[in-house]
Amino acid sequence: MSNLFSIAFVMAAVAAGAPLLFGTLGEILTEKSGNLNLGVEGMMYMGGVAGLAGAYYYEQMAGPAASGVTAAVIATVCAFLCAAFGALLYSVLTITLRANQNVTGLALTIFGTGFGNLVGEAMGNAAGGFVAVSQSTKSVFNGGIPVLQDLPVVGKLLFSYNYLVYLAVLVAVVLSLFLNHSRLGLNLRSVGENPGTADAAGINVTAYRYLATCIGGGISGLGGMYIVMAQQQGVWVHNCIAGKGWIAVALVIFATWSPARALAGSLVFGGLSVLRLYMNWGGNRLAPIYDIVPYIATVVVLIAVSIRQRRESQPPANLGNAYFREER
Amino acid sequence: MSVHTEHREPLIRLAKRDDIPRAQAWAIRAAAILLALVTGGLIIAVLGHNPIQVYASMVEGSLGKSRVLRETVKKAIPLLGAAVAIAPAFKMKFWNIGAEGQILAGGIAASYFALFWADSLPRPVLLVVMAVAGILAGGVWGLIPAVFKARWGTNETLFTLMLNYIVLGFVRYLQAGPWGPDLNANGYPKIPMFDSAALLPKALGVHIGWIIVLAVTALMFGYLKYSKQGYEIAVVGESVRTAQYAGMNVSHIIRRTMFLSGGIAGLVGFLQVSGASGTLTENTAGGIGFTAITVAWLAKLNPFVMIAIAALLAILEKGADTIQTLYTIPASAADMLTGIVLFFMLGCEFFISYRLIVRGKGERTHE
Amino acid sequence: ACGGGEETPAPSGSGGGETAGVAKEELKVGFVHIGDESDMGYTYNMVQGVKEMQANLGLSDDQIITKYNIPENDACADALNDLIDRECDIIFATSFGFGDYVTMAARENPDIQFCHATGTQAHTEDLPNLHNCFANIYEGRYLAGIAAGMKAKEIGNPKLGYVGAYPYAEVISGYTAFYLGAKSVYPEVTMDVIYTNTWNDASLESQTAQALIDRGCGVVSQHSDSTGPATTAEMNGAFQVGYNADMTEAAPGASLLSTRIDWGIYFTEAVQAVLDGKEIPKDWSQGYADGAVLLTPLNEAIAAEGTQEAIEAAEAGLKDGSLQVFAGPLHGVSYNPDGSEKDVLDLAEGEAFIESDVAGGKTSAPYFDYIVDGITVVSDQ
Amino acid sequence: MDNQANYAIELRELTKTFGEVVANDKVSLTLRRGEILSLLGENGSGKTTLMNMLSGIYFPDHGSILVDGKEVTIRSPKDAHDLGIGMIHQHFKLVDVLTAAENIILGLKGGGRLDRREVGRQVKAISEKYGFEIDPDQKVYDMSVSQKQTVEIVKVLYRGANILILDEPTAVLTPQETAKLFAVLRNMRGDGKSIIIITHKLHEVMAISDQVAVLRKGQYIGTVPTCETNPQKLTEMMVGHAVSLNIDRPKTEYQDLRLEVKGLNCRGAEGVKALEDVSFEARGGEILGIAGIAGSGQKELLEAIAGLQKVESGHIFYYPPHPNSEIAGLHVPVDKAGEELVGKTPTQIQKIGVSLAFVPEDRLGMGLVASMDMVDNMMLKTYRQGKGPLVDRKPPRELAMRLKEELEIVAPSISTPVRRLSGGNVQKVLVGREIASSPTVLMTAYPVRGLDINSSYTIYNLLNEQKKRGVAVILVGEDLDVLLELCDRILVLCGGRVSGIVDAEQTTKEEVGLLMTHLSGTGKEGAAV
Ligand SMILES: Nc1ncnc2c1ncn2[C@@H]1O[C@H](COP(=O)(O)OP(=O)(O)OP(=O)(O)O)[C@@H](O)[C@H]1O
Ligand SMILES: Nc1ncnc2c1ncn2[C@@H]1O[C@H](COP(=O)(O)OP(=O)(O)OP(=O)(O)O)[C@@H](O)[C@H]1O
Ligand SMILES: [Mg+2]
Ligand SMILES: [Mg+2]
Repeated sequence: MSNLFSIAFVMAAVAAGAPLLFGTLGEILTEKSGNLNLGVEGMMYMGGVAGLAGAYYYEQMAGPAASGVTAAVIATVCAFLCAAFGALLYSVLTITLRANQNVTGLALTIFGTGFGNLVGEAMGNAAGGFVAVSQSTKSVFNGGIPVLQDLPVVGKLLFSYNYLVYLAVLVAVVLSLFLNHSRLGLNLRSVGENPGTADAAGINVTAYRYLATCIGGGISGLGGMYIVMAQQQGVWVHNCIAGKGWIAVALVIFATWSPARALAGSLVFGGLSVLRLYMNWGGNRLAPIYDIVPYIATVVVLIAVSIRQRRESQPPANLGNAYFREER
Repeated sequence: MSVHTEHREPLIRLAKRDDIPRAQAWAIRAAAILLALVTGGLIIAVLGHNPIQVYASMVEGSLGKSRVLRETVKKAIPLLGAAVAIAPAFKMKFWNIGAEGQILAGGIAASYFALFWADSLPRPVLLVVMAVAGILAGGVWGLIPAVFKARWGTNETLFTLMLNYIVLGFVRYLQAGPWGPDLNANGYPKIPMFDSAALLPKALGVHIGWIIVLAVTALMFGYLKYSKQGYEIAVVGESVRTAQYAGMNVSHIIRRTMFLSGGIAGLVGFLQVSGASGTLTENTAGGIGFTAITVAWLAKLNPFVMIAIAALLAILEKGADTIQTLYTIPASAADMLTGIVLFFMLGCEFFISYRLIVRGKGERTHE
Repeated sequence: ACGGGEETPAPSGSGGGETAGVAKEELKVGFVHIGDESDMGYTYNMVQGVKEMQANLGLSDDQIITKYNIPENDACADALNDLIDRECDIIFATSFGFGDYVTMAARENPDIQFCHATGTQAHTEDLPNLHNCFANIYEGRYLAGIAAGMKAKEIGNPKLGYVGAYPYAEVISGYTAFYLGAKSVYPEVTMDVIYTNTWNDASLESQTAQALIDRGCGVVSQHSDSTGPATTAEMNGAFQVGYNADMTEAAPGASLLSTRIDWGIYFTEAVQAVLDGKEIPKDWSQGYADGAVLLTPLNEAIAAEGTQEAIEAAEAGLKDGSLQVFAGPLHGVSYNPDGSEKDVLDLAEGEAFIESDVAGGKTSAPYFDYIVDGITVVSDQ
Repeated sequence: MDNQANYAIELRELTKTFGEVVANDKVSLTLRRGEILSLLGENGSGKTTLMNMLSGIYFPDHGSILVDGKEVTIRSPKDAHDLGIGMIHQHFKLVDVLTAAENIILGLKGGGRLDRREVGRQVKAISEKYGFEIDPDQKVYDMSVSQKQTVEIVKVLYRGANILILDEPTAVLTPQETAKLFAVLRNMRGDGKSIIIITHKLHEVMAISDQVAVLRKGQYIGTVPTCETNPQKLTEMMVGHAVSLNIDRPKTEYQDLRLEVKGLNCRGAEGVKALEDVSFEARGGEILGIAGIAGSGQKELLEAIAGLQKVESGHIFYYPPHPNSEIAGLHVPVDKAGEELVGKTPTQIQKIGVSLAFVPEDRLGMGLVASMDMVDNMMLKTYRQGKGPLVDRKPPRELAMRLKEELEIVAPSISTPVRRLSGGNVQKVLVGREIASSPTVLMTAYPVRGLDINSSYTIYNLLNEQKKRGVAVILVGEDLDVLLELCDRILVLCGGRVSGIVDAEQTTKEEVGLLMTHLSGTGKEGAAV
């Protein structure tokens, strides 16, 4: 029994951690370029609602011929593009128009939250109730890897998740390789560390920042789509992101800007967020205290990192600053 | 090796403007707000309403009557207070995005006295104790990241952000547990209303928080501009090394300033619980700490300009309530509208600081 | 007719007593909601009731003024003031936390009727124009519990799960009724309850449902609005009973049925009373027999055989009064928030706890807050 | 066209303005292949701006650039790279958290994968060719200034640059390091590369360059072959009129003991021993020079005296000025002769009259607040004066106006942010302020770093005036010629220890140079304990 519980707990932790992982990976990519985009929450809303809209309207158009896999692909692409559009707004304001990054990020969160809820609600109204996707689409966001998931123990533990979980892991691995073992990644890091230097080295700072921020935003948006399509199974629920974007921002710090550590960190944060549902310590009275554990953990890491002063685990040196070549 | 002769120069170049006439700067800002309203108007039109009518209702609903005006003022009070609280920290380049949490911390401390000491203290004493408790608690909540920043350079943006959620969780804990249901019938998670002795008196129909906040605003203006401490804050903000060289105790200044910043936010928390809602709720801060950052920033940290910006955002918010009621435009549309207005206001500052030079049309000041 | 304090005739809809009423064309009705329709739950259900009332009485759209998304703080007072300013004759406020502000407004505006759902202050404050209302949703829960019990029996899993919001009487009363309904058709059932400690967090509701299913629950229900538990159940091959909205569209493979309050009945009655210059009951509480509590259509495709019949039998009992939801033998304990025991309930066979009879039959809001045998509040073990 | 092809670079009437400032006014200039050209000019004369247009940092308003006889458009640093132009900026353009090799290949194409080993090999090859010492895997944050500069140069060479631009590369180097750099530059010239070097040190100009081009106030004055000119002539070209290049060493009446440092020990950042058993005296009415290779403890010594640096052990005694001297009784009187400064706060020390005009590498980073105007900068150390919580801006305003006039500070007004002033004027503001505090001890470090010759002399004169008033002047310098001419005595630091105190009139450059490295074998290690 306890064994079953622990497998179930790990699975719940993975499921809770996956949307955070997308949010975090996107934000890591963004921050590596020197942009501190606090609009993750907003972009997750945009990604979530666009993913649902993509799948739903595809099904409406295709009718009974609609394929779940196609719907999932369309949802993924739509979520990515819409959230990337949010990031593009942020980029235009902060990179081209040099607006303050903190403030712009907050504005993006306000905007994205409004956008997500408005569109989600409008879709529901148009459908006369819930927007719900077909069973075949749901099963894509629900199913694990055929055959492998039926293996004893490891099957459930490793192979029973939906494709987005594996996509998130893949993004983490690719991002890690990109940042640490590719020339483009090196260039990107230098843009975030010291844009003046990158510029003088012939790197197009603006292009890198735009691309990293928009792609990062798109990746974050997939986290929103995960919540809508996998967690809520294709139903728009008002205010469904409910602060996950902010936890993702916290997780970036917890992972000290490393995609590999973000992988582990999302599992920890995911686990913490469902912990009290599985291990009943301290009674319901302490539930709100459980909920703040991830934030406390983040603070602890933040302090530890600053005390240890390891150069490699510091935030990108130019995080939060606009760059203008002729400025001095 | 390629030779670049295709283009004489980039299509658009930028040049920094030194000084732009004030009137022109305000004209740009006005144009930006207008554009934001036009963009928002498109959304309103898509939702099937007449934008002009909707905007008129927003103004009407936020300023049109003395009662709504009072309510708008009530919304502006914490916004202005929190923006003023943030100002010294931002001036010091200490990116305190934790006003939200500091407001709540102040609210909690003030509530403690309102809930448990209302019987045993005379009203004026009670209110003063609540205010002081709010200031101290907010100050301490602001002091924590400052201590770490001063000692180890711990990133304060992220630290203060995290502290917001920690204190919010604590409010939930209080409301569902120790301060909540046992004082309240039925177990509903809500902290009871304060005794009337713990409520702030009103002046001109609005709780006297507005007077307090205006006074704090004026004091903050003077503090930043004319006081020795204000000067120290500016120097530390510019260069820590310079401050050290000038013999300033930088760690102390960072701590002192954040205590002040958090303390004012805590005072706002007190005003919220004692003046506005008469109790502590999860919504006591309700995003005010975040919105105040926009207020402070758009005002370029000038406390007096913050009055105008806070008023504008309060009008927007109150107006949004009104149109929800009148046209059943959902709250989410109002959020979008606010986002758009902020986008345009943030973006327009660029055109105040820089001018664009289109290829072949280079302005030449010296020939 | 109690509480008619004011004897002086008032021009329109004055508190208590019979008056001249209000001309239909001049009537204005105000609502203060904690959310908006998009929650697809509590407020959505309320708005359905508003529409029903509007249709029943033939009111035009601009006679109904609604404040959405009002938090439980001074914003509520502002919202009420706005409705008062717009000359509403009757104002409904729909969340418990609005109580203090409603009472204040009622005191200051004796000419306007205030109706507060789930509240408890009407009988403590004794203002002629302050009214409380709530339907006996526990009856609906009981019937829904029957559907759950039948399904549990069919799949041979006696363990039920319940996603609770807070340890609040309305919630406890609801899940106990649900449990008792299930037990009435499948005596072996037990039930695990996990609280989310929030009214609306879709992810947490899904995760809580998942945790319950991981604990072995085969049928789950909820005191929360989102479809999260429904879709989670569907994902896991489990089953679900919903609240406030028909969720079969969202999770056709799991959602058996939902129960909801038909607010249209009360809204119509109260507004009609204002039109007629009649008195609004101080504490309005109606149940299944009155049609104030409804079940959404049973999802025949997945429901256990005989479910409809079992529900109908119980319905008949509720209607003719032969069936009581909280009937003995029943043993339970209620707790203070600090975990200490507050009270013990020990009903013998033939005894019953009548929800709306507590406090001298004056209260509409649920009071039942005992954790009865067979129910486990997981986090408080 | 053919004859022009001799030129690696030809600039025609380049003009660049920043707002009101015409940084370059129709500058035309040529650089031959395989030659080293020195670019000379006063501060703010537009040298950096001109070079920045070549390297793609700025875009010209007017004019054209020809590379190898062909007209080109340089819109970005990348364009410049593609044309074989590499610039080593005054402020290093390196990413701290990356290694040398990573910095070198930054922004280059060459496969998606980052093959660190292959890059390391190529870097080694270049280093060997020109005689650099470089560890490709060392992180930049672990490097000394000259190592960083080496990385910059290798970076440019790795990119195949044929034309190198170095903006004040020697400002932060020791004489030894400078000599090494020049050897490398000569190697490169031998390899056919063309080089432009900016430096304010005329002896370096004479030593390294083939030609010297001079700018004055944004305008091109002319180019002369180095062999046909001398420092005096160059200075006149720069300034526009004759200048005396002799430094006074006035004799003073009183030479009383002012500071006595005894057995001072300090640890610098990262706990490394920075000062070891340092003892010396400083007298009123003299200029005590402090020489030493960079990082020998100069900074820590001055900061220890000013109360900014924690002292491990030892004493610093302060003696008030001679009662007959001009500056007697100006400051808070000390209780007893021999007041201990160790343990006092910087503010207390300032009150006694010990003033530190520290002019670090980054001039605006410590002594002044860049975004504030002259008025607010004047009160940096005195703002605490006066009762009450408010600052009194009247005295600083008056002081700012006085200084602007007396020191001929070129600034639109005293309310212009000092960031907008040119380097020389910034320096005048800083030193002027310190002098205005009527110090009894005036400490300055590198006061003329990056200053043109004219501004430098203004500063020297200011120091001499203080000396004549009876102030004890302590001057940390890097230019030995200047120290020898200006100072009365020179204290030489080596690895945190005093390796000698010599009479400036009696000693030679060689002797001081030897003392500077005297302990380098044993002393360095001792200091690192
Ligand atoms: N980015 C800029 N913005 C505004 N003005 C500038 C900028 N860069 C240079 N200037 C102006 O151009 C003039 C020339 O500056 P530049 O840095 O080229 O001088 P310089 O010859 O390199 O001086 P120094 O010898 O001190 O290095 C300055 O007086 C300054 O006013
Ligand atoms: N942001 C700015 N706006 C306008 N002018 C500026 C700005 N920054 C610098 N300048 C101008 O740049 C000129 C030179 O500045 P800079 O700091 O390069 O001095 P410098 O003489 O080059 O010093 P150094 O010799 O140390 O290089 C100043 O005259 C100033 O007017
Ligand atoms: Mg220069
Ligand atoms: Mg310069």
